[in-house]
Amino acid sequence: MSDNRVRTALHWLLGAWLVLVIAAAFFWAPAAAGFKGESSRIVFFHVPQAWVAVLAFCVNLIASLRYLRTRDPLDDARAAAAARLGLVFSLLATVTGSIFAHVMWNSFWNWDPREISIAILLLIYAAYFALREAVPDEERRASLSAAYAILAFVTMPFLVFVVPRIYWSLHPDTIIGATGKLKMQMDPRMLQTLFASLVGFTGLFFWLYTLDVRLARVRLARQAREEA
Amino acid sequence: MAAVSVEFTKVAKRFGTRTVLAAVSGALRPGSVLVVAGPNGAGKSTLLNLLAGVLRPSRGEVSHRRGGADLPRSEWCEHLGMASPDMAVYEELSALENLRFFGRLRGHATSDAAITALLETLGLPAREQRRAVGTYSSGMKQRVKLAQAVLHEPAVLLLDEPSSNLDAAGHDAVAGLVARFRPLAAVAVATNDPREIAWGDARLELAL
Amino acid sequence: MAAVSVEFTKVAKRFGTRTVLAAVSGALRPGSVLVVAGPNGAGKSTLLNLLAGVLRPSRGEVSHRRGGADLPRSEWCEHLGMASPDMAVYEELSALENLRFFGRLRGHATSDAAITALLETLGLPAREQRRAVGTYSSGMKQRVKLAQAVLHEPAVLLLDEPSSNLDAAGHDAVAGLVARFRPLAAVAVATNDPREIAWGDARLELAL
Amino acid sequence: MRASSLLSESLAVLGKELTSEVRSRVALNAIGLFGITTLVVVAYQIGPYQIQEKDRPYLLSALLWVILFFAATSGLARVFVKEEDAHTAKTLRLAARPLAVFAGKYLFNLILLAALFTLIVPLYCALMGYEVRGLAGLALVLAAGAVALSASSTIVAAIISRASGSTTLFAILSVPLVLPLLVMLIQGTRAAAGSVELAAVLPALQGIVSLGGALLIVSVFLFPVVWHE
Amino acid sequence: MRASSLLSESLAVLGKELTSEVRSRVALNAIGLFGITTLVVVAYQIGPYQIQEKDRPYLLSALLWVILFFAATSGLARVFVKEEDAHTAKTLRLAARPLAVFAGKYLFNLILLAALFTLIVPLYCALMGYEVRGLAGLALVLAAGAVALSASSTIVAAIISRASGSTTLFAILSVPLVLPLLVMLIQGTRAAAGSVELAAVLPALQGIVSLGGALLIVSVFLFPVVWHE
Ligand code: HEM
Ligand SMILES: Nc1ncnc2c1ncn2[C@@H]1O[C@H](COP(=O)(O)OP(=O)(O)OP(=O)(O)O)[C@@H](O)[C@H]1O
Ligand SMILES: Nc1ncnc2c1ncn2[C@@H]1O[C@H](COP(=O)(O)OP(=O)(O)OP(=O)(O)O)[C@@H](O)[C@H]1O
Ligand SMILES: [Mg+2]
Ligand SMILES: [Mg+2]
Repeated sequence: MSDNRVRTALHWLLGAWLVLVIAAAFFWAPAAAGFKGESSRIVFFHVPQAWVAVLAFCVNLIASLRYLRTRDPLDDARAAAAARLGLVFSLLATVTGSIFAHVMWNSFWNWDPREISIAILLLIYAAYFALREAVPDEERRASLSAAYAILAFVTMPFLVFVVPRIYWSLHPDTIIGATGKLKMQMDPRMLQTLFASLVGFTGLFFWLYTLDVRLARVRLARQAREEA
Repeated sequence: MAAVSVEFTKVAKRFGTRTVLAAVSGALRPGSVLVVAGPNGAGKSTLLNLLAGVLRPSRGEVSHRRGGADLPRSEWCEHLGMASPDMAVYEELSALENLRFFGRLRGHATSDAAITALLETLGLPAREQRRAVGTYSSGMKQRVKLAQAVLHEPAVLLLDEPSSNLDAAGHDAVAGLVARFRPLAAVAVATNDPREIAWGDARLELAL
Repeated sequence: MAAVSVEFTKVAKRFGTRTVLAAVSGALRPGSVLVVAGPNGAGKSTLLNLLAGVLRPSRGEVSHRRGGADLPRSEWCEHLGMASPDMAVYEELSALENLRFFGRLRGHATSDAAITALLETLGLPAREQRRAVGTYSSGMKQRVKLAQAVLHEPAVLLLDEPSSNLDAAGHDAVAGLVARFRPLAAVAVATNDPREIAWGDARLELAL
Repeated sequence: MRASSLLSESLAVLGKELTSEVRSRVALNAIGLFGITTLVVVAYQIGPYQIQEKDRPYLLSALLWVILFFAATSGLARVFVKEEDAHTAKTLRLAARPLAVFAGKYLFNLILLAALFTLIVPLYCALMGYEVRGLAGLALVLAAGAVALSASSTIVAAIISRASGSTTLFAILSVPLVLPLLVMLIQGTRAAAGSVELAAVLPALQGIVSLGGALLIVSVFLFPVVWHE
Repeated sequence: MRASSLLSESLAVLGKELTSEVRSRVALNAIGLFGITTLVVVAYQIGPYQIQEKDRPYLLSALLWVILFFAATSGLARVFVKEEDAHTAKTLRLAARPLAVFAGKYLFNLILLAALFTLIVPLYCALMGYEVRGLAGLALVLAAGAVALSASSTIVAAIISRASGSTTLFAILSVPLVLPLLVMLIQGTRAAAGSVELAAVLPALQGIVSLGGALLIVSVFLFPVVWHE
């Protein structure tokens, strides 16, 4: 009972926090210099989405590793829930980034290293679910997708750290400067908003994640009851 | 041949929401033959797969024990032999090549002469042994499968419908095989054939 | 059901340099059951494949005749039914879907109720019929294969080891099937099972 | 009577293929995903900006067809091999007339290809910055290409399934058949990209349609031979 | 004792694979031919003269690896799927330790890849007019690439064999794993092409070897999970 009350309170807190973040993004933080018009405001949503996509990938890895140890169907459900959210958020980050890129650089897609890493993350999530779809048996589906998630994670550091370095060296005539993204002109108020948004999106992720896991728990419990 | 026994206690197997086996217990002990009987779909093959470790029980426990200690999983393949309708040997290799391969895999060095002799006792004449298994008749394939199961003198022998597709001589050869392994190995035979029920010292009757 | 008979005269089959059948003659006539017997590897399945037109004889002739005239090849599939150990149905489809498909292919419109009834007489209960065949036990698969062979009421029915993998009830169901087709169709049964030899009006014993 | 029953039998085969694919769930979305990943590899490695402005019309049309061909190859080959692998080929052979089998499998391949094309082509144009001016011309070329490619794929898939089949062998056998086709398709695509006029694609289209038609007709006659030993 | 018997068991698996492949005629030359035909399509359509002088080092190395990767895909994927198709997987599972199976299949894929590389790379260089100055560097890059690619192919092949596997799924699963590898391989190849010095390929080689090593080690640990359920 009190557990439920804490949960309800947290939900309200999260909702209020996100409303504040949205308000701050549009009315409190200034538009960054060097961006066209008000376009910089998308950063407050774009960056947290990309962060959540990466976070989901890590949660998925941990749940997968745990599944292989415990063989608990709930751990598989955790991995799947994280991957589902990861898919959604990497899609959102790609779309917002793409809109942003269109405004800033007049092109939706530029093969920028960040675009590539998020695209690969999308492909990994898509592959993960393609694999799950292809295995009807539940236990086998769980262990195969756990194995794949671990394998995919091994390649991630190379994507994030090694490949961009090489890639840039191949592109002397890049569209964006080699200094990378526009980190520099961050007004303190912008930084605060961005940080608040990061916290808010992380909270949103965990809320959705626990919802999905609770749903899975109910489903598994009902299954167990039906057998008995 | 080490003495290995297999114990299964309250083993249950579900596929999705279907319960195929509900809390079956028993044991395979060296020197005895367990016949697993029951109508089609009763779960005989499922039980054998659980004993072989090919399937994982949904509940309950299967343990392979040698001299009071658990047999480590990495050694199961040396001590277990199995033949079943859903296992095949390599169709592009000959019977001889197949058995050479399976012998080597199990670290059981077997001379070609010994393989040939084994296949002959199972009723596959030497002149047929160097032809690709893909060209064999259904009964000839079954004999190669059986040879694969017993080549390494396993301590636990699991036979699922061992005389399917076999003629009368083949049936006798299987009976001979069971008699040969009875003294030392733990044998389980899953069968639909009333004649084979008599082979067992113990009998486990599964119901639908 | 049209009356079709199959005559084979001096049929021989070689694979490479091996002669498997040397000049076998006989006939399948409506109203009678031919049992093809002989040890494993004698050529029973090969003969049935020749009669079905799946294999071409090396020498000799196989003719399908209806009312004095040759049955055109394009109509064989409507009038022929066959089950054998090397034929499978689609594992990703259910029994019902498989039979719907084979019925439609043969231009033989069959209601779901009729399919369900047929499978039930063969011993596959209705509640199992909507599950993918890949999850069936060996005996359940065999029942679906048999249903596939007889669904379109063929005039020529070729059964190769029809009761392999079946339990006692299944064996009786096959006997019932043969009895049902005996009056009108031309039936051939290739078998290793001594109990099935009695089903034949005629018997063809192949030797190795 | 005969023709209508042939149609119904072909549709039965097509229906079975579709359910099977959907059931094994490596279905259409997988072939699409495969196309996309291929596209990403190529686009990422070669990218739109690597190619000089003046090389674009030529290179981009060639690359598009190489990708489509790869994606098609890996999916279509299985259509008969899987019957042999699963030992259902003999059952099917005894139950259906060869023409119905061929027609059903052909239609299935055609549907797969059409789905692949509608998915990949727009994406390719967007990712690689490929501007096609004659959309109607492109659509015609793609349609004719699908008809021809699936004819050649279907018959070659049947051939290799009989020779202890493998997807690899399929690719080998189909390339000599497909090479002239690909050349004409590339030409046609390039023509469509360069001009709004339908007339621009006509020469290539004629070639594609006649080669595709020839392949289809020959396949229909060849198929019973391949199918029955 | 244990280690030497593991070696002998792995070699037994490798030997079986080699005989089987030669027997079923999907042999080494088949995978090679696939590479060659692909190469012909690309060389014929894109050719050496379509590419501007200054783009060559980059485009040619990228194209080479795209071809090699796709040629490899169709061959390497079958290594476990064929066991499931033929119902021999259960027999093998009961007879061999997982590590021996993985090692044998890995070595087999490595041999296939090595054969493919020795066949395609010289041909590609000749057909496309690709001049490589650091041959030793190229050889090192190719060797490291084969080791890494066959690790990822073998484990992915094992995964898809337990799903309702197809080549399509294979490509979908392996592309994200292999993409960073491909980027490094392309970079290494370009470095080798540009300079006689071995040092030029070192940075790329380090990346390839470490990713390849990581994939191999993780695969060895994951394989038993994939293989036994
Ligand atoms: C299709 C277009 C885009 C995609 C897919 C994309 C993707 C990403 C990803 C994945 C990240 C997280 C990177 C990490 O955590 O290391 C990120 C961060 C970021 N993006 Fe984008 N992005 C796109 C366009 C843009 C554009 C046009 C801008 C601004 C000009 C931009 C500004 C930023 C900033 C400021 C960050 C955070 C700073 C940082 O982590 O270094 N993005 N983006
Ligand atoms: N992978 C699976 N998924 C779902 N159901 C399965 C699976 N494997 C087996 N079953 C079901 O479990 C039941 C028992 O199957 P099993 O093969 O053990 O029977 P059996 O006693 O060996 O029968 P038979 O005598 O016909 O071989 C059957 O109803 C079968 O359909
Ligand atoms: N495609 C083939 N190539 C070579 N030999 C073959 C081929 N098919 C069958 N044979 C051989 O022909 C002989 C007869 O085979 P067949 O399958 O007809 O025997 P059968 O009487 O049905 O035996 P069983 O009772 O074991 O089913 C066997 O020796 C078999 O090896
Ligand atoms: Mg069984
Ligand atoms: Mg036979």
